[in-house]
Amino acid sequence: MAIRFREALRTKDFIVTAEAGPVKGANTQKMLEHIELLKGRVDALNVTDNQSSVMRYPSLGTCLLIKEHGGEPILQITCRDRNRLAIQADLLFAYSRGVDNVLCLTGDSIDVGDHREAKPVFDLDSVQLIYLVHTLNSGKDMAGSELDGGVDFCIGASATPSADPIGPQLVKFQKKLDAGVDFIQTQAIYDLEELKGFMEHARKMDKRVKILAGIVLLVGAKMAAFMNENVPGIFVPQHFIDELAQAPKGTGLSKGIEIAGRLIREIREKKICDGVHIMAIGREEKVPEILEAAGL
Amino acid sequence: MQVRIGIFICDCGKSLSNIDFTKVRERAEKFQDVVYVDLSSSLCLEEGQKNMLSAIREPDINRVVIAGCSSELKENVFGKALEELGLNYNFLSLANIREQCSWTHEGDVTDKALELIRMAANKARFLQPVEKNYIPVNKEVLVVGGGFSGMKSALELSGLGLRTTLLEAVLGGKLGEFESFYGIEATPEEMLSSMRKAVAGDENIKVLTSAEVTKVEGQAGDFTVSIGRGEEKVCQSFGAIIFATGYMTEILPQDFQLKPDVNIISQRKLVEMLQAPGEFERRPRTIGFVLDVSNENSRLPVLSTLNNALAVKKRLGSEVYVFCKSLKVDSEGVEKLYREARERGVVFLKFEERPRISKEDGRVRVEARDLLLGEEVTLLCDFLVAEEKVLPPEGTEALSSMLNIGTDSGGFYQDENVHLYPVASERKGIFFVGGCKGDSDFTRISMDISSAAMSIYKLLCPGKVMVEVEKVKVESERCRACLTCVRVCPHGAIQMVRVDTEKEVAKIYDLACDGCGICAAICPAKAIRFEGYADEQILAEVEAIGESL
Amino acid sequence: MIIAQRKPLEEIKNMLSGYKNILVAGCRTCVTICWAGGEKEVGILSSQLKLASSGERNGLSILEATVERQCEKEMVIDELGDKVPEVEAILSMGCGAGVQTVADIFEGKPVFPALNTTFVGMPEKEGAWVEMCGACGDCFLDRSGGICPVVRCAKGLLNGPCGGTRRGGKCEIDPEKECAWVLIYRRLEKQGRLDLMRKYYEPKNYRAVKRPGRVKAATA
Amino acid sequence: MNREDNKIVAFCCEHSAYQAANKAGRTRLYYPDNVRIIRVPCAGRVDVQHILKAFEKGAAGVLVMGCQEGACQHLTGSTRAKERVKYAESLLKEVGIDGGEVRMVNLAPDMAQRFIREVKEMAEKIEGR
Repeated sequence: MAIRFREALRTKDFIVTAEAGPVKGANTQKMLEHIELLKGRVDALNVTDNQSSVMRYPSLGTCLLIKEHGGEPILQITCRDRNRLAIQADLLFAYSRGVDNVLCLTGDSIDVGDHREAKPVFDLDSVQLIYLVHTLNSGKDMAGSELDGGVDFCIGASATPSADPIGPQLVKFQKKLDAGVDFIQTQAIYDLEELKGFMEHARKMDKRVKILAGIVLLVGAKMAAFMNENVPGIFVPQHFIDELAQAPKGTGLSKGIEIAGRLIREIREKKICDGVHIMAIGREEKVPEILEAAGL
Repeated sequence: MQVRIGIFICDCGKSLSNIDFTKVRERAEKFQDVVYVDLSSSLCLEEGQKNMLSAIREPDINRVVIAGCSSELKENVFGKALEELGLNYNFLSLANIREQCSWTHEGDVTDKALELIRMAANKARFLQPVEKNYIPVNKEVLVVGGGFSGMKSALELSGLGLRTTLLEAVLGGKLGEFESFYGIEATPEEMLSSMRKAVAGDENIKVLTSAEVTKVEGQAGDFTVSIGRGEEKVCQSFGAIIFATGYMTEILPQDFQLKPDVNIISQRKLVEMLQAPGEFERRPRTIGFVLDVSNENSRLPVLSTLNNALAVKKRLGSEVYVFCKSLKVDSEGVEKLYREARERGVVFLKFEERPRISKEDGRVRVEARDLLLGEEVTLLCDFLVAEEKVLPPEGTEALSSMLNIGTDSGGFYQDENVHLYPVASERKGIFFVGGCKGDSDFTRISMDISSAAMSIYKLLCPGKVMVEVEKVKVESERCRACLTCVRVCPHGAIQMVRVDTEKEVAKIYDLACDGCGICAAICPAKAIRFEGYADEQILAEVEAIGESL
Repeated sequence: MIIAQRKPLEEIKNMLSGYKNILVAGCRTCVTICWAGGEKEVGILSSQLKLASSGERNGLSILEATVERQCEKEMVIDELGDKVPEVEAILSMGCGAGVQTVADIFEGKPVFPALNTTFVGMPEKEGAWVEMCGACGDCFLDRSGGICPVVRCAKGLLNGPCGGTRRGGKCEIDPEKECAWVLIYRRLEKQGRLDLMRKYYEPKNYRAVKRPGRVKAATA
Repeated sequence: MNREDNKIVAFCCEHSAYQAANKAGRTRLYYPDNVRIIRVPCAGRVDVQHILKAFEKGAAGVLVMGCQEGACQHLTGSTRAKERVKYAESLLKEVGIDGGEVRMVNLAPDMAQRFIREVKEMAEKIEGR
């Protein structure tokens, strides 16, 4: 049984989490393979919630699978698909089944997904969601009624260090810290200078919180350029795109793994932040190779 | 009042052989509301018109259709004739059966001629009277800008007997930048001081220094201008406004990579040095000029470069090099100036890519590939006179949006429609002269000034102007005050006003309106009626096509 | 001001199939100002309908009228009262409120919408309009420097911006659209009131206006 | 008028197209006689409704003829007319008239040949239909 993520946060000096993306369907076979492969090698496994607003097997479902197979899941909740009643109900259910790590996200907009005519909810935003989890932790629901059986969640949030302009993001980040979070998993990082700059601001705001740098695996130059245009919050600098373009045919993926490894190694050696969150979107099986490339 | 149409057909001295006029006459009588049809063969001649006029008197015809040639004279000649008969001049509708029918189609065109006449007759049924009236105009003129152009405009206007108010922060403007003028003995300094004396001595001109325009309201003949002088605010009415706000120059740092330090100077600085030779520690052996780096190739920098290069040659005799991509010599006398500069030994070097400029032990090093020699040229000179980019004065943008007048791509006042409005702006009563109109030279500027003064004289001197009252009219009860017409009018002739019903509606100023009808077409509430081309009149012509003859 | 846009003719023709004489009713207020349903547009739509049916045996016969303000019963009755009996169906070019006012008054005849009412907005330039207010019933503008995040932020966040902002402060859903929260940040920064943005805002009361909303003047 | 007469309604700006038509006549150049010229003060006076009404009343083709865009006496007249012709074209497309039966033409006052070519082209187009 993996140690609880909350323990890992307290004890380990370099935390590694990875992302398990659910499938678009009810066949859990592939997910189970990823869980078996990764559960022992990372401190916790995030499960995305309809990532990029594309409908998939629910995040809570996959978390239960991870729990059943002895892994340590992090439940990701977005405010796009559920209003405050549904979110509170899901949190109670998750906790009752042992899932007690939650990443509070605003969520991508409906327009970038595959159900573009759906009615977006956004009853809450990420900061309000963090306060909501705290309210539940204190034994009450948002309407102020007592809970029969309380909860105790380890709360996480995200941040965008490479945002331009950075000012508004820092204001938002400060609000999240004021709300109280145990860990931060940032959006994709490719420019370590930007990360350092962000960390300076972050450390001024809060010494304690554990910040994990988001590493998105690049598969090829075309995919990197595509992500720049269409995936919110990701900005791949041109020099990485060129590096990928120069890589000989068919070796784009291994070049991507090498880049990811290099980034992680540098973050670790220079102690830029407290760990990494590896997002190998759709290529969870490559995470072990990335870890090796990073010397972990 | 029952419409009674009289149709007068002219067969142009029986020359329109492919039209059967008897058939035309017969059929025309049956057209709706037609009470009289007459055939003549010389409506453009004196006696042709006389019997037409007498014919109109009898069966009290109140709409006249004339079918014949397309000469413009017909409109005002017959318009006046109708007025003499007590009919409104607008009750006239024309059918062009000569150039647009008989002469331009083969074979018999009687049916087309008939159809054109019926179109004109059908339109005539909807014509409404249009009154003409005099509008008083204020004979005071405002000139903004005290440079060469401003002062010359004020002097020219006062010469025509018009009282002028001249606004400026300081009298002088850009002339000081020229050391001397080729072909003009007086130095710029002398010209300016003589003009200042003339302006001061002229009781027709009132000068307001350190003053600027804060607001302009109203239209031609009656502009209300609020002028700010420090905290003091003055509001005054003028009949017309001339803007002579000059231009600004700026050395483009990126063109010269180096900050303009001691050795890179502006034309003005060079002129100051020439006028006080003591400035130089030692006589400069070589002086370089750089021109047309930002490929705008405007005239003023060329003028100042050539004049000043010649002055350096004459005064200091030092080596003079001019690096240029192209030299615009199309202004008056500049060809001669260029030739004399060459004869005096000024060397012109033609470059394609921008010259590389660097410093070398206190002097300026210029390297460029000379196109004619076909090889690299390096030059060390004591001073490099940098090219200055000609820019519109500050506040141009604010002023042009306040006046609702366009500026061209370079930001200067309406240089783009220079062949339509060489001097006047698109708004009647507002004129632009001098540097603020972009790139020009002194002969052009002087011509602009006198023609602006003359058109203002023509507009204001009689003290009143005849206008067609409400030919293009906003029907206030239909107007939704949606501002579309105000924004669309190319002549800024429409403004919002509060009418008796306390409701704010659009109002078209007859004197400023140029009669294009863009507003009438775009009005979403169909509240603007253009008499003579109203919707029902245009549709009447369309409906008349193809009716069974 | 209410902004609307004309439906494509195909859609309108399908609605009118089976009806031969139609009343096209415009409105002289909001939809005139936004060039969608004023008297001019009534004329244009009528011409289109006549042209479309000119091929058929007995083509459409169309009556045209424009009500002063189509959401006022008296004005609708005054303008359309005598024309409705002569037609089989009414094609209203008013906003949604106009269509339903006409439908409530003339219950005997089908009333069809010719426009899609889009939003409460203002002109960006002549002929183009942008959404500014979502009529949420609990105005937030005092806390956002006069820029409404409920409508101008794609996700309606009160504690913005989201993590998806693009480089240069553009919105996640459209590289041309400014991120509302970046605009709010810049304006509040300019006014030296950034503390307003730093403050945490509780989840919004989305039922401030019980839909469908009803407002009664105190003295009504 | 009914569609079979193949009549062309030409809204001609008095500053340019109307003069070009007169010049064509003065120089005795021939062009098809099914065109009917309606004089307007500026191409900007022609509205979408005039174009649609012309078709409604049976015109087979409509020409909106104004000054060249840079030389419009009223600066934006021709540009606005071009926009309206484009809008009219989309409206006509919705009713099945999409063979280019409406067209914006920019002329200078002396372009008689160009005027004639435009009229001929439109005449052939509607004949060919």
